[in-house]
Amino acid sequence: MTRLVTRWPALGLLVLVMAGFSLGSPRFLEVPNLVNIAVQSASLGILATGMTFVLLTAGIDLSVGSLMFVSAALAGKLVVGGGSLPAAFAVVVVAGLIGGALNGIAVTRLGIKPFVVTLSTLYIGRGFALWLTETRALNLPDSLLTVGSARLAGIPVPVVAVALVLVGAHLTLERTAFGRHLYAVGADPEAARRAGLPVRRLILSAYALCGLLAALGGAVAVAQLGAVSPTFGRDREFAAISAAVLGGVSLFGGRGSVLPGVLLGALLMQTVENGLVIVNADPYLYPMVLAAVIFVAVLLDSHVRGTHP
Amino acid sequence: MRKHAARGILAATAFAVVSCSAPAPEDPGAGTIGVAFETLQTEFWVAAIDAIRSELDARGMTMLEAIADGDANKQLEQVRGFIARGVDGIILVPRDGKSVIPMVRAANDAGVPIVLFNRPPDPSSARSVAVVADNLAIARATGEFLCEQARASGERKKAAILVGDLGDQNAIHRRDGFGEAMAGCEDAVEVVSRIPTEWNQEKALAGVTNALQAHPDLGLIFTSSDFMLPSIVSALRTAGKYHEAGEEGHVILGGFDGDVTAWRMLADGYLDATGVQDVFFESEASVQALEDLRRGAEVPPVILDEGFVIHSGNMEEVQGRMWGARVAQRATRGGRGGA
Amino acid sequence: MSRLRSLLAGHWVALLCVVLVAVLGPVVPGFSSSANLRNVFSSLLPLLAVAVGQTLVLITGGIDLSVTAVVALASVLGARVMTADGGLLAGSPLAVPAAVALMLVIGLLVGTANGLSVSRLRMPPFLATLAVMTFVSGFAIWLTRSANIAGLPEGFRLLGAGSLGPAPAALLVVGPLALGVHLLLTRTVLGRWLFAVGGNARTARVSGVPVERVVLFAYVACAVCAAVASILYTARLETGSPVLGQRILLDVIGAVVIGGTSLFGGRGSVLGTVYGALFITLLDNGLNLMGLSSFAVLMVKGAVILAAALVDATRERLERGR
Amino acid sequence: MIPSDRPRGAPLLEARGIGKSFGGAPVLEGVSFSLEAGRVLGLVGENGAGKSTLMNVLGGVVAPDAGRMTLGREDYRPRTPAEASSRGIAFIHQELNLHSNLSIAENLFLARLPRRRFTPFLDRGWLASRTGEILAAVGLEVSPWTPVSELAAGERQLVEIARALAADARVVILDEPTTSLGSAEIARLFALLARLKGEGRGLIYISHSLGDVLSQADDVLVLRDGAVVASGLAESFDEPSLIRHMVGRTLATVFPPRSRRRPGDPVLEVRALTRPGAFRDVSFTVRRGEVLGLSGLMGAGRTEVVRAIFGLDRIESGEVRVRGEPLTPPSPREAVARGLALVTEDRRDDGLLLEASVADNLALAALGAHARRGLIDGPGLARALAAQAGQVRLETAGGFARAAATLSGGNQQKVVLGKWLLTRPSVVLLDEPTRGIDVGAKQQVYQLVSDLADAGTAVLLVCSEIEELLGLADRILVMRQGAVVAELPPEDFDQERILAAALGGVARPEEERE
Repeated sequence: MTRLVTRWPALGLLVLVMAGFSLGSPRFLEVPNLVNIAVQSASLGILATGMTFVLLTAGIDLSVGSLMFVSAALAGKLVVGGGSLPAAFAVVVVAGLIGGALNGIAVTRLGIKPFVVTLSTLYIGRGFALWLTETRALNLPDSLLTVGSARLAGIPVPVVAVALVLVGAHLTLERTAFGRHLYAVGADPEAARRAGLPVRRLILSAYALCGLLAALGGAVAVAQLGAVSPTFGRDREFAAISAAVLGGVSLFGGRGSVLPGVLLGALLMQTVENGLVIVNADPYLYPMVLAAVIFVAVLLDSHVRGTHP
Repeated sequence: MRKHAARGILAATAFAVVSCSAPAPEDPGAGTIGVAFETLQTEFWVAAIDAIRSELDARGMTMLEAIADGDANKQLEQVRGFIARGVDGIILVPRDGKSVIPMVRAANDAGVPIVLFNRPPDPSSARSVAVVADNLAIARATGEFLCEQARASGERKKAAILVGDLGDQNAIHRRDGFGEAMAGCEDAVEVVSRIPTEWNQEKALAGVTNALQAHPDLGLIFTSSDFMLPSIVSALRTAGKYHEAGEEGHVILGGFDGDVTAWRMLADGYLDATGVQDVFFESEASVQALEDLRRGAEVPPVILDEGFVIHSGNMEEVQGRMWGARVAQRATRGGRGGA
Repeated sequence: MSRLRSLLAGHWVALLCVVLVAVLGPVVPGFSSSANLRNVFSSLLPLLAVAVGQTLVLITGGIDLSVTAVVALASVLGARVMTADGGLLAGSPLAVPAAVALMLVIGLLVGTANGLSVSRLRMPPFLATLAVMTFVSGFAIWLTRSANIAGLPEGFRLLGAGSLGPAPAALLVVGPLALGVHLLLTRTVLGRWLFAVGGNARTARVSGVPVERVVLFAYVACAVCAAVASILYTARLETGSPVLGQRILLDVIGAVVIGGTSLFGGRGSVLGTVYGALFITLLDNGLNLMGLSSFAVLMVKGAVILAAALVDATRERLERGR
Repeated sequence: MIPSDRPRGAPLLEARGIGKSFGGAPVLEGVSFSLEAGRVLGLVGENGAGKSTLMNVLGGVVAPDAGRMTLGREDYRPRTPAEASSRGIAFIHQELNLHSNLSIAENLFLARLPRRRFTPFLDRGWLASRTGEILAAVGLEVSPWTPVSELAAGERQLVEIARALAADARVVILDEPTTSLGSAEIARLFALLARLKGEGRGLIYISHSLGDVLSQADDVLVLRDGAVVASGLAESFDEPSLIRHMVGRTLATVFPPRSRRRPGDPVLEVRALTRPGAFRDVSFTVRRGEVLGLSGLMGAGRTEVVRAIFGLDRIESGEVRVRGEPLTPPSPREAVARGLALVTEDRRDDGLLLEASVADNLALAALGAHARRGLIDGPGLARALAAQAGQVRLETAGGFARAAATLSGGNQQKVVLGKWLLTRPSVVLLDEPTRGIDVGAKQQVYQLVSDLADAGTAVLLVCSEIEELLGLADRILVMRQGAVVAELPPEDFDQERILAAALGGVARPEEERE
C-alpha cells in the first residue's frame, strides 16, 4: 500500500479525500454515490485519456473543450433535424478525428508550437460551433437520454464507455508498437527520427486521437445531459490537463500512463466535486478546495518523480 | 444592497428628468445602433439580441453587435469603439450596475444616447435609460409560488438550488431572491443543497445527481436559469424521480427565464413555475427609448419590466408574453430547428 | 543571433500592425479617427502591463496562468480599502496610496507563491499557476460574495481616465514599467540571468546564477505587473470586481507569443511584446468596430493568431535555412 | 546473420568520389574508401575535417552532391536514416541514442516492433527471448524489460551495440564509443568489436583517441578539410604520423613543457568529504600554481567529488575550505563568489546555453564583475570578452553573435573555458576538459592548463586519459569506489601504477588496449 501510494500520489489523496467526505456525510460512501462518481468521471476520464496521447508527445491540446462543443453541435444539429443517433455518432467520430488531425497537421507540417496552434483552434472551434448553433442551446430528443442513462449488465453506459476507452488506450500505449513509439517520440523526437520512426505521423495521430476522444467525451456528456448549451465544453481543457497530470502524466513528454494514472486523476477531481455537494459545502469554497487538492497532488507528484526538466 | 438599487433608481430619475433631452435632434429613422451584450451564454440573451435585431430591422436601423464574454473591461472598450465609430445610439447589457457607470459616462460625453438593457446602473451622475427586470423580485415571487406548492403538499420539502456563475450579478440576484422567499417559508421548505454550476450544464447535472444522492428525499429544485433544466430532468430521470405534478413522488421544479424548454415542461406538467422576463417588451421599450432620446423626447430613466411567474394556473393567459413559448411556436411553424 | 532574431520578429509584427491599420482604415468607419486611436491606446496599456510581466516568466521557460486572478484579487482588495461605501480608509487622504500599495502587495504575495512553487517545490509552472489561479480567483469571489465594489475615490479614478496633455495617465505608469523591464532585460545582470535560466537552467546553475532566486523574481515581477494592470483596469471601470480580467489570459499569451517570445524560454523582448499587444488590441478594436457577430470575432481572432504564428514559423525556418 | 565465410577482400561498403557542399563551401571532396567484411576501418580527423558529414552521408541524413556508394554489390543511396538502417547500416553514436523511458527490448527493436499474428498487439514473448539472446551475446545480464533509465553509462553503450546486433547490421559505425566508458568497460567493448569482426561485419571506428584507433583498426583513413589525406593499413601508422596527417604539420611535443612551478600556499582544501553511495572520506589539498590530477575508472566518484566541492550536489559530511575559510553554504553561487570555476564533463547540458550567442555564454559567469549595481557595463564587458577570447584562442567565423550550438566541439569547450577564466578564478576544477574535441583544440587546452598553473591558479584536473594526467599534473590522486586510494608524486608517475591503483589489484583486462 505504501509503495502504491508513493508511486501514485493521486491514490493516496483520493483515499484521504474520500475518508474526509465520508466523515462529513454517511451517504458519501454508499454504492449509488460511488456509481455516481464513476458516471460523472466518465466524460473527464475520456478527455484526459485523449490529452494523455498528446502530452506524451510533449505537446498540449488547449482546443479539447472547443472540439467537444463543435462535434456535439454538429451531431446535435443532425439529430434535431431528424437524423438518427447512429448517424450522429458517426458525425461525432469524424468531426473529432478531423478537428484533431487539423491540429496535428498544423503542429507537424507548419511547424507552429502546439500551445499556439491549439489556442487558435480553441477560438476558431468555439466561434464555429456558436455560429452553427446560433448561440442557442440544442435540446436533444429523449431517446438520447435513454441511451445515456441505460445500463449494460447493470453498469451505466457512460461507465462502460470510459472503461472501454481506458482499457483500449492502455493497451494501445503499453502493448502496441504505435504506443511504444509515442513514448519514444515524446522523450526524444530527434533520436526517434534517427531510429527511423515516422515522427510526424505519430504526432499527428496523437492529436487526431485526442480530437476523437474529446468528441467522444463530449458525446458521453451530451448523452447524460440531453442538451448542448453555448457554454458546453468551456474550460474543459484545463480539467483534462489537470486530471492527466494528477495521474502522473508529464507535461514534458514521454512519461505517464492511462491505467491507473489518468483514471486516478479523473476520479480524484470528480470525487472532490461530488463530495462537496454531498456535504453541502458553501458554493464559494468549491474552486478553492479543488485548487488546493490539485496543488497538493502536483506537488507530491513532482517530488515522487523527481523534478521537471 | 437592494436599498442601494432603490436609491439609485430615485437619483437616476431625478437626473433623467433634467437631462434626457440633451442630444441634438436628427432624423430618427435610419441610423446605426451599437448593441453590446455582456454574454450570450444563456438562451435568454440570444432571444433578447434577436428581438432587438428584428426591432431595429423593422425600423430600418443597422445593428452592430459586440459580446464582452463576461469581461467588463472588454465591454468598456467595445462601448468606446462604438462611440469612435460614430453610432447613433447604444443598447447595453452591462456586466453589473457598477462597472457600467464609466461606459455610460463615456456615451454621455460623446452625446450618444444609451439604454441599459435588463440591468440597472448603480446611482451616479451618468445619464442613461434602463429597461430592467427585477431579477431578485421575480425570483422571489417564483420562490414564493414554489413555497405554496410545498405547503399544499402537506409535507416539509427538502430543497436544492442551482446557483449560476458566482461572478454573474443576475445569478446572485436570483439566488438571493429565492433565498428571501425560502426565508419566509421555513415551515414548508428546508434548503439542504446549494449547487454551484458556473452556468455549466455538466456541473449542473453532476450537482443535482449528487444532491439527490445526499438527500434522496429531495422534494424541490430551483434553477437560476431554465437552460439548466435539461440537466435536472436527466438527473431526476436517472434517479427515477421525474414525475408530473400531481403524481406520486413529484419533485417541485422551479426555474427562471421562461425559455422553450421551460414552456414545454410547463405544458407537459413537469415544471411547476418559472420566473419570466418579458424579453419582447424589454427589446421594444429599449429601441423605442433610444428613438425617443434621439428625438429629444423625455424618457423616464427606468422602464420596468414587471416580469411574472408563469405556472399551470395562469399559463393560458400569460404565455403570450413568455418568449420561450413564442420562440417554440415560431420554430414549429417555420419548421426550423434550434429548439 | 538569437537576440537579433527576436528583434526581427518584433519588427515583423510592427509591420503587421501597419498592414492591419492600412487594411481596416478605409473599410471600417471610425477606425482611423483620433478618438479611436486613443481608445486603442488606452486598451493597450493595461494589457501591455500584464503581457510585459508574462514575457519575463516565459523567458525563464515558465508560464503564469494566475495573472488574471491577481488582477481580480488586487481589484477587490484595493477597492475594499478605499471605497466610499464603508471602505477601511474611506475618505482618508491616505486611502488611494494605501490601496495602491496593497494591490501591489497582493501581486507580490501571489507572485511569491507561484515563484516558490516553481523554483523551490519544483512543480511544473503550468499546473502550479493553474492551481494558484483557481484558488486566488475563488478567494476573490468568496471575499466579496460576488458583489462588485464601487464608490472609488476620484484621485484613483484619474489613474484610469485622467490624462496629462495628450498622454493618458496610464501611460505614465505603463511606459516606465515597460521601459524598466526592457532595460532590465537588455542592460542588467539579472536580465542576462533570466535568459540564461530559460536557455538552460543547469548551465546557469553551474555558472553561479542563483537560479531559484531568478525564477522567483520572474514570477513575482509578473504578478506585480498584473497588479499594476489591475490598478488601471479597476480605475478605468471605477469598480472593484472579483471577476476582473477573467478572460484576458488568452489575449496576454497571444500578445507575448506573437511578439516573438519563445514558449520554451531563453528568447523574448519587451519591444516584441509591445508590438504583439498592439496587434491584438488593434485586431480586437477593428473587429469590434465592424460590429461582427461574436462567433465571427472568435473565428477571425483565432485564424489571425494562427496565421501570425505560421508566418513567424516560416520566417524562422527561412532564416535557419540560410 | 552474415555468413562468416564471405571471402575476405570483397568490399562490403564502397564509396567513390563523395562530394558535398553546404552553401557553396565544400565540406567533402572526392572522398573514396572501401570497407571489407570482417575488418575495422579507423576514421580520424580534426573536428571540422568532414567526418560527421561523411557519416551523415552514409547514414542517409544528407545526400551527397557527387560520387556513388555501393553496399554489398548493390547501389547504395539512402534518403533517410530509416532506409540506411534497413539496408544494414547501424550507428553507435557519441551521444547515446537510446530512449531511456523505454525498456531495452523496445529500444533494440524500436522501428520494427513485432506484432502477434492477427492482433495489433506486440509479441512480447518473441521480443523478450530475442532480446535475451542478444543481451547474452553482448554480456549484459539484465531483464529485457529493464528501463534503460536504470542502466549505467557503460551498460547503455552495450545496449547500443546490442541494437546493432538486433538490426543484424552489416556495417556498424562507432562514433567515439569510449568517451563515457571506464577502462574495464572499454576492454569489454573491444572484446565485443572483435566478435563483430569475427562474424563478418564491417566496422567503422571513429575516435579522437588515436591509441584506440591504432589498436582496433585494420585500416585507417585520415580526413583533413574534407579530403582523404592518408589511408592504409593501421600498422603503417603511429600516433605522431596520424597527428601529422590530421593537422598537416608536425606537433613537436604534445604537452606543454613543464615549467619549474613551485606550488605555493594551499588554496583548496577538502576534508573528509563524504556522501554515502558516491564518495567517502575524501581529503586533499590543491596549492597555488599546482595541477592536481584525479584519476580513476568511470564511477569511481571523481565527478561526484568535483560537483560536490562546487556545491552542485549534496555533501553528507566533511568540509571544503578555500584559502582557509570554509565554503558555506555549499552552492555554485557561493563557489563562484569565492573564486572557484568548474568545467563540467557534460558540455551541452551543464556548460553552454546552446541557443544563446557566444558572447552571452562567455559573459555568463562574470556578469557581476562587469556591472555596477546590477547594471552591465556594456563596452567594458565587450572589451573583456574580446581579450578573453584571444586568451583561449577562440576563433569563430561570424563573431560572437553566433549561437553556441553552431560551433565545433573544440570551440564550444573554449567558450566554456573562456567563460570561467573571465571570472579570474583562483581554483579551476576541470572535469574531462578534452573529451570529444579535436587534436588541435586539445593541444590548446593543455597549454591553457599549464598557463593557468604558471599564473598561480590551483587546478584540479579530472581526466580519463592517463597520458594527459601524466603530461599535465604535478601530482595525481587515484580514486576507487568513492575513496582516494593512492597519491602519486611526479617521480612515481607511471601508467601501470595508476591503473593498478584504479583497478584495486584486480587482474588488469587492459592488455588489449596497449
